[in-house]
Amino acid sequence: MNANSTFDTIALAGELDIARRDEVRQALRIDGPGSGILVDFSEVVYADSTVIAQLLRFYNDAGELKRRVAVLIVAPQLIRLLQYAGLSEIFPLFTERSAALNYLSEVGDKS
Amino acid sequence: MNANSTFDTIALAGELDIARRDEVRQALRIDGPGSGILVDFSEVVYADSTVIAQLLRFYNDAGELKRRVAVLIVAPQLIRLLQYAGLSEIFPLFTERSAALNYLSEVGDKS
Amino acid sequence: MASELRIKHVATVECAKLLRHALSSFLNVLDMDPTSRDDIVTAAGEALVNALEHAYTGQELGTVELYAQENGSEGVSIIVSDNGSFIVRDHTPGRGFGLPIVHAIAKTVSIETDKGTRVKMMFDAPNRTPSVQIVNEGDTSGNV
Amino acid sequence: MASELRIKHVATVECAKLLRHALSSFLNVLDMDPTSRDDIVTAAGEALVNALEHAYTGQELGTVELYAQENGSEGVSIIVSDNGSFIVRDHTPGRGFGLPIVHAIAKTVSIETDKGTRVKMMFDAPNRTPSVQIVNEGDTSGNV
Ligand SMILES: Nc1ncnc2c1ncn2[C@@H]1O[C@H](COP(=O)(O)OP(=O)(O)O)[C@@H](O)[C@H]1O
Ligand SMILES: Nc1ncnc2c1ncn2[C@@H]1O[C@H](COP(=O)(O)OP(=O)(O)O)[C@@H](O)[C@H]1O
Repeated sequence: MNANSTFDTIALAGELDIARRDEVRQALRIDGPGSGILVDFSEVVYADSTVIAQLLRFYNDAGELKRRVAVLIVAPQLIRLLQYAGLSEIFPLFTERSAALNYLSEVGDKS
Repeated sequence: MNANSTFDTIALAGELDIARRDEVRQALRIDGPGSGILVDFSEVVYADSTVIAQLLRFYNDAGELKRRVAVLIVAPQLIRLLQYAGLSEIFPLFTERSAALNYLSEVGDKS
Repeated sequence: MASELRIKHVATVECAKLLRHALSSFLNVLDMDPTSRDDIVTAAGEALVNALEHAYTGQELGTVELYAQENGSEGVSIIVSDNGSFIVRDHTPGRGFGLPIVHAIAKTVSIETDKGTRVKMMFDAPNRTPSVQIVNEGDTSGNV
Repeated sequence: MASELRIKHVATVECAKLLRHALSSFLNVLDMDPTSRDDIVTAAGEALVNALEHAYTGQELGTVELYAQENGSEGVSIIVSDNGSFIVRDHTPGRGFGLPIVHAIAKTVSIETDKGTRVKMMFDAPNRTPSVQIVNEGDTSGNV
């Protein structure tokens, strides 16, 4: 892991479903250019497709601002959900924090 | 709390039901005379009547050996179970550890 | 149609916990207050223990069925049934807490013992969780 | 008779979690392996989200019903139904993941939209939990 790397972290936990859509939308917001972003879903145990939609929008917003995003997911349900949605190849998904942080520190897209 | 008091502790946790009857029987066993005994059920979240039967037998065995017993219970389900069984007046039940320990240190039934 | 839950399982002691959890999660959807929910689970749990402990004594292990139904203002009814044999037994000291607990909790209890044992329990209509919740209902003064 | 679960609830977004938990605990009694159980809950969860999100758009909030049935070797069937109106919609980018996820998981899916929407999903017979369990099924090498 690169000790010099700086990044923002967005962490959510528990069951991310339609009842928490506003909270997820608030959390997955990008204000402007900046460092890479770790979306830390390591404590998420369930998610539905309303979260996928938010994540996809967030990932596109970050891309436009040239901010790198790494998504850390651990729960098998969440991993499979993204596979079933055909998105596991699109997001930079990581099941280990160190790999996610390595990825964020790899390239100098930071401002 | 009396710092001089010595007592044995028997602690069980989780859901104490018929599937764990042998384990409960093993735990609630008295080998001979000795100090007071704290039956620590503070981590028990459910119990059925098979546990009540064991507890009653244990309490009687302890009484014959003149060993004082304090039962610490916290879960509302367990408190109500003993009430429904008509036993909440029979056992020395405590919902706070300090009260249970005070009770155990009150009398010198220790060998 | 009313909300209902019906599960049949081989009468192993391990199934009691799974059946209680299924019942508890079912009752949770009915917005019942936690005390009523836990009491119903306790009563059903005792009927289950009896089916697992007594029904198939000295015979091949059969099944136990848990049925739960909610019907709005009519309340909740639970039926625990097995295909074993009801055992008529003299009272032994330190035994016989199960059915008294069921009676203490349920509004009405009926037990049929013609083919196996069928315990039907009725409970009052669930009190919807009040907006101001009593969080700690236990006696916190120490001794109960 | 087969094991079954039927719950009706006002179609609020808060009920999704309670209904998923009730379904998950129900499936747990069937000794299903955790992956199959979670997949079924995921598929049912998507059908529920649709009922909560779309069915009563621009009309008074109605109810959603979850029905689950296990029939031994025939497997598990789930029906999620509402009394709202199915909305035919052009595909919007970043939307429309729900039904594809349902199709990816279920063996068969049928959707009736005459009175409200009724999504029926069939899943393979539950694999009883094997004695040797695969604990970690994820890719532990880091990147998925
Ligand atoms: N499902 C059942 N099958 C057979 N016998 C039963 C069943 N339920 C109850 N009984 C009989 O009724 C008696 C009283 O039951 P209960 O009050 O629950 O106390 P306990 O199970 O501790 O004996 C049991 O001992 C048993 O003889
Ligand atoms: N229960 C329902 N009631 C009304 N419309 C529905 C229902 N289920 C699905 N639909 C319609 O089908 C469309 C596709 O659903 P889906 O694939 O789950 O994606 P999404 O919900 O993200 O749009 C929805 O946008 C909606 O128009």
